[in-house]
Amino acid sequence: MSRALITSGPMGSGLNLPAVDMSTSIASFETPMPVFTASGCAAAGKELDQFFDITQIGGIVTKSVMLNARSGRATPRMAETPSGMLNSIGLQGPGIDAFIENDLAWLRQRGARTVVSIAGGSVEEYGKLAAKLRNVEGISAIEVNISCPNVEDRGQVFACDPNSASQVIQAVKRNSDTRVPIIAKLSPDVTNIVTIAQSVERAGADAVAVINTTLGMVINLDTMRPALAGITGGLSGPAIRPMAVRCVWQIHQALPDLPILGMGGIRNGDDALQFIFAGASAVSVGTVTFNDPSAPMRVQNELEVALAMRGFTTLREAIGYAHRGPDLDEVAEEQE
Amino acid sequence: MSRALITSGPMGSGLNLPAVDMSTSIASFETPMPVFTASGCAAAGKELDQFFDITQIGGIVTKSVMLNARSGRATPRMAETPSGMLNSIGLQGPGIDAFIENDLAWLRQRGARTVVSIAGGSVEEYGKLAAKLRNVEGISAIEVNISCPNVEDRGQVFACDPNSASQVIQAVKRNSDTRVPIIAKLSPDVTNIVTIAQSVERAGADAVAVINTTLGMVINLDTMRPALAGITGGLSGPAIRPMAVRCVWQIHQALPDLPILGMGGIRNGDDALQFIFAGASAVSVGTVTFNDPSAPMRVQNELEVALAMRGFTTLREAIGYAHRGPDLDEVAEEQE
Amino acid sequence: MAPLQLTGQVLDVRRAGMYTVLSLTAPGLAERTKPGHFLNIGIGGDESGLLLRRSFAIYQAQSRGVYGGSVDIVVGVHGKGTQWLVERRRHDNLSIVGPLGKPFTLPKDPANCILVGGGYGTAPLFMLADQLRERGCRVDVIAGAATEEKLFGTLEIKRAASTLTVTTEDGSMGVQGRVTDVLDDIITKTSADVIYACGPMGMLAAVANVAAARGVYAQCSVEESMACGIGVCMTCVLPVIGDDGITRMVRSCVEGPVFRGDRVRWSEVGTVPTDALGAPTEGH
Amino acid sequence: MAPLQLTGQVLDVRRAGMYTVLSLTAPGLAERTKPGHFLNIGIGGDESGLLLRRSFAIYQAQSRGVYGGSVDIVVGVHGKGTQWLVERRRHDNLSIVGPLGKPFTLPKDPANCILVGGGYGTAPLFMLADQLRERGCRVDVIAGAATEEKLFGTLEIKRAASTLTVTTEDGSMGVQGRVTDVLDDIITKTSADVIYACGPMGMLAAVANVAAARGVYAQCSVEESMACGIGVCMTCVLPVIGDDGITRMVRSCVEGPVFRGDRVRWSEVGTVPTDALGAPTEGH
Ligand SMILES: Cc1cc2nc3c(=O)[nH]c(=O)nc-3n(C[C@H](O)[C@H](O)[C@H](O)COP(=O)(O)OP(=O)(O)OC[C@H]3O[C@@H](n4cnc5c(N)ncnc54)[C@H](O)[C@@H]3O)c2cc1C
Ligand SMILES: Cc1cc2nc3c(=O)[nH]c(=O)nc-3n(C[C@H](O)[C@H](O)[C@H](O)COP(=O)(O)OP(=O)(O)OC[C@H]3O[C@@H](n4cnc5c(N)ncnc54)[C@H](O)[C@@H]3O)c2cc1C
Ligand SMILES: Cc1cc2nc3c(=O)[nH]c(=O)nc-3n(C[C@H](O)[C@H](O)[C@H](O)COP(=O)(O)O)c2cc1C
Ligand SMILES: Cc1cc2nc3c(=O)[nH]c(=O)nc-3n(C[C@H](O)[C@H](O)[C@H](O)COP(=O)(O)O)c2cc1C
Ligand code: FES
Ligand code: FES
Repeated sequence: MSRALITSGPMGSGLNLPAVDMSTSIASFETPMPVFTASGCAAAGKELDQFFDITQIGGIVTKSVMLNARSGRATPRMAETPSGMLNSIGLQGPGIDAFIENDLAWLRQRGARTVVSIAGGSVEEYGKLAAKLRNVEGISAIEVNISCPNVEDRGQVFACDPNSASQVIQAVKRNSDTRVPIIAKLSPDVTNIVTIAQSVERAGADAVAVINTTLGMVINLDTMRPALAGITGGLSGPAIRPMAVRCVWQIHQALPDLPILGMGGIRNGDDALQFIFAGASAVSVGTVTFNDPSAPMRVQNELEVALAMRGFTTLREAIGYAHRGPDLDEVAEEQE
Repeated sequence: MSRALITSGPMGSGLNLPAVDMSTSIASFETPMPVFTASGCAAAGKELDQFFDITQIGGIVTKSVMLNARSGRATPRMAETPSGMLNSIGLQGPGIDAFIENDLAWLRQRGARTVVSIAGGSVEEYGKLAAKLRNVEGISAIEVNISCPNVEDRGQVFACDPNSASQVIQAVKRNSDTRVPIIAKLSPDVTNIVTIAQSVERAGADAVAVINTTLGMVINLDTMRPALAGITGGLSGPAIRPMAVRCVWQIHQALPDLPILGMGGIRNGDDALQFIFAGASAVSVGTVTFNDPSAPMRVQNELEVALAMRGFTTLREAIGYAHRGPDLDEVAEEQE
Repeated sequence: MAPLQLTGQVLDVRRAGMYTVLSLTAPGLAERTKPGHFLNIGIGGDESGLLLRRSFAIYQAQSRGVYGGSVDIVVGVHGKGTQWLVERRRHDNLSIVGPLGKPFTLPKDPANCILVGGGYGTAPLFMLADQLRERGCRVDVIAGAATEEKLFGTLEIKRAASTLTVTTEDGSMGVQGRVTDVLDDIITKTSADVIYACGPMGMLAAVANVAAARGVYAQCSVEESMACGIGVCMTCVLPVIGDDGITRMVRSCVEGPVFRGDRVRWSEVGTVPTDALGAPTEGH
Repeated sequence: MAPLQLTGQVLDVRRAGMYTVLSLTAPGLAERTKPGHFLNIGIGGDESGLLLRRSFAIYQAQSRGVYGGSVDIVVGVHGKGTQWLVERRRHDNLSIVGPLGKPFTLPKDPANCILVGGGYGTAPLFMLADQLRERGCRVDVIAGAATEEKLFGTLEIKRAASTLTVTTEDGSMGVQGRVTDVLDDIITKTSADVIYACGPMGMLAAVANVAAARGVYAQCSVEESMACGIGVCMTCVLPVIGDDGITRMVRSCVEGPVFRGDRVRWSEVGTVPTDALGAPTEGH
């Protein structure tokens, strides 16, 4: 790689920096831009389109949709926590048919790249969902949410067991268009996330999305009971970023050819760059969107400046850069 | 429980509140006060004694000590993260003999209740450590750190495998004074923490300490490599509090008779009360001590006020209170 | 019109009883504001551990003036975020998103309106009262709270109202009791056509019940915990009956906060009614 | 004497080139301060996402005066915490812990002393220079930085020094080069007995080397990342040779930040030397 290191300082404000080729790919899905929304943090894109042009970012990852309409859980569904939040939405949504008819149609017409996230209560449901999407136009990739800790049936966290995880991926693969890459979304709540990544890769996943929320809980000190109606909820936001970067690093280390969509607490371009350096090919911005509705666009712009300041001319060169061997000058130093 | 609910407000400032009996126990260890330091966040008490009287809190949990002196890891050993930090100390310490001779002797002479934390690289080492402590005076309990993700040998995270975890506890039990309770300190980095709690209980643990740090990582954007010399580190502080409360809740739910020493991001009395309501019998204050060197004392005082304001006259009544069945008025409401 | 995201400057901070009124520059926002809109404010800057914005009803909106547009909000200290907010000083910057939500619907023809505010819930009723009177409506106001100090703006709102009735639960001001203790009478006296209400959930439920019993059309502005305020997170839902008669868990930030009183299933707020669309079925 | 934990008020904020000098009330702290002590400041209040305190050398300490004791620190903006700090205004409160660390050791008898400061590393040298002169020592100062703007206090420190030599790497002020380019000469000219140094690790290593080569006793104040600053966390260690000749990983916050130049294993800072006490053995 040839790079002229532009150090930060007075000119580090983004002025006069060369443009960076931000294109990247998640398996066969080629995208000109690397920053996506995160499932469940952008609905189906329409609301965010009021704050920035959603066709200018990598794309919209839609809220995980199930086969049938779902009311979700009772409220309270959220609690704020230090540098993060808990949620327990319970996958509220219109069901796949209404989703295709309304949300997906709108996204297609709007010209936004779309990653459809699906969630099921059984291997069969995942298969059916994939089949429903089979001949639908305008889907860049399918993200398979096998890790949501919020589903009503607590036994069913597919992402926590290598076998169930791979069964789901197989069912989705079998039933979906081979040209549409399948991204398995993993949970950090496992003893060894690499094992899960390996098993979904073997089952046919073309990429992984890392990480979903981690299970947490808050006690409401007025009611002296759990703050969420769902008792536990998913922890997200900057609080979990170090955990997410670690998961991306571990998976990229073990499976350097498996594309990773990285996420977890990304707040700015520097945060996004950590994920890229750790091995992510693209990133999603989730919870921070609640703080800043234009966050995905802003993060993408900041990421470009951050790359340019470090002399990168393409995003692709930066993917996994933190895993490189010792730099030449470091080697020289050691030999002294 | 008879309690007169004193609501917060002008008099919620701690004025005119009745004193609360703060005594509690961790298995056979009876303590008049429920707030402890956390291992690795208080050295062996001497430095904090400059900021508050360490005999006034529950006690000091000392930095995990190994059989031999250990240099720990190279620096950088820490990175700040949103509402938390990563550390990768690598269990630097003087070794058990020097620890007993100097640190423990000082603590005994100072009159502080002391929980000795031990860590080993093998089951055998744990056994030897327990044996070394066998006839030493002034030990209120032994905390067995089976969950530190920072040990040099990465394969050896005992806490992540029910078998290794119980082997360690058995070795410690076999070699230690039966009057000194054994607290197994668990890692949250497992698929199911209840399984681990069950296995250490079966192996003879008298209590569990929940939670140790969770594995995280930060990339330094100047060097474009991991920020810590140890690559990954343990994430601690308020960021992980919801995860910690969830672990305490799950274990207390499954094993209501197993005493829990709760910790993870406790910053104030309200935070401590969350742990107590979730099922902890006592709590440790760790990382926040770096922000506020008198935090353990302050948290204990605030916890007493928080209990009194809610009408509790003893801490013991509050342990696990969030698990109670519906209140009478709620039942009435539902029947309407 | 789409909400704006902007940085506003604190123009003025003044105490009003228990509350703090903040005036903020907000170019473009005032022009878009209708009575019942709210805005979202970021707490504590980029390194704050408090990630979520806090929501406040827009109390006043001045689209002209030296500052090229400003808005006022009324803040009651509840927890850490509102505490931080009332500590702001003149010239501090605040991150603002708004106007948000569906505002109150105004009657096309002159009508007799009762405005009911609980606590700081009177805040959005000022602009509403003004606009109703501009349309030739009669406006009667009821302001209620637990105690006198928790009332907001009772002196000022008098000007825009034909009558003002104050209720406090402890009798420290006005009639001792709740707003619903006087509502029935005032409906009769004023031959009310519409009731507008803003305040705690319990009050809204009670008002909606009285309105229903009397056959008066009611609009209630609810307050649910919101993570995003812009419709993307699904945390702020409550069970609402649609035009088709089907109950859905509906986002109060974009489909509310103002709802028709007879459409919200008040007694089931906080639950998912078993007949709601997509409600968990037995054995699931 | 034990460090204090207290809330100080910002008395004054003034720019000094690239740096910001903060004066803080700190009753009791000034009296305890010796040259080389540092203090720790909390960033952003109870809800801040920045949990760790930031460390600053004590630049001035006034034990008397209208405010019953105050201290000054010199802040260079490095990241988020220092940025927040320089945005403070008069009357803001700050949480302070100090004085911390082992200060410089002063010679018992009058001696010829060279004080070397890199960048804001001159800050703790002001008090040191004053106290050395009170003891009849000769004080010569070398202040170095990459460029003129990164120097601190060169005008003021002249007063306390027999000579001041400035070096900048870009030649924008004084001699072009590094402090060690002039040190050797000044040792000769002043027949120096002791060198005191504070600045970046690389500079300290170079100064310690020159001092060792010339047989001059050196004390260096190091700057390591610190989580606690009070000796309880073990994050701030570096390899230091003890009186017994054994190298240990030593806490720079309580056993430093001032170390004897010949005791720190400068080239191995950031590593654990294989002969350090308890260093990992082969195959472990
Ligand atoms: C549409 C709408 C309009 C509002 N208008 C006003 C107003 O005009 N004046 C006023 O003083 N308050 C108003 N509130 C309530 C105000 O938003 C809360 O008091 C505030 O969010 C509490 O934040 P906190 O940090 O002080 O409390 P905390 O309890 O520390 O907040 C923790 C979290 O819970 C949320 N939360 C807590 N209480 C409420 C609540 N009552 N409503 C919504 N979210 C809550 C917070 O937003 C935050 O995310 C309004 C709320 C909504 C939804
Ligand atoms: C004993 C001592 C004395 C110091 N004296 C001064 C002084 O007089 N004036 C001055 O401007 N600075 C001084 N520093 C450095 C100052 O502490 C750092 O610049 C500051 O901590 C950086 O914080 P930040 O939030 O701006 O940077 P960030 O990079 O955002 O900080 C992230 C974390 O790394 C730590 N960190 C980063 N850089 C340093 C560093 N150089 N040294 C220690 N910790 C660091 C921070 O404390 C924080 O925990 C001193 C440091 C030490 C240890
Ligand atoms: C309110 C909320 C709802 C979410 N819903 C989903 C979901 O439906 N499907 C999914 O795969 N992830 C869901 N997530 C997880 C996010 O997509 C993301 O993986 C996680 O929050 C970490 O990223 P963040 O910290 O940037 O939010 C949700 C997160 C939040 C906060
Ligand atoms: C710097 C540091 C060192 C630690 N060292 C140890 C240790 O030696 N043994 C141990 O069991 N836990 C250790 N811990 C974990 C804490 O005891 C505690 O379990 C964890 O940090 C969560 O609590 P907290 O968020 O209050 O810090 C350490 C934590 C930190 C931050
Ligand atoms: S608050 Fe997010 S959808 Fe309403
Ligand atoms: S900074 Fe914690 S021991 Fe030195």
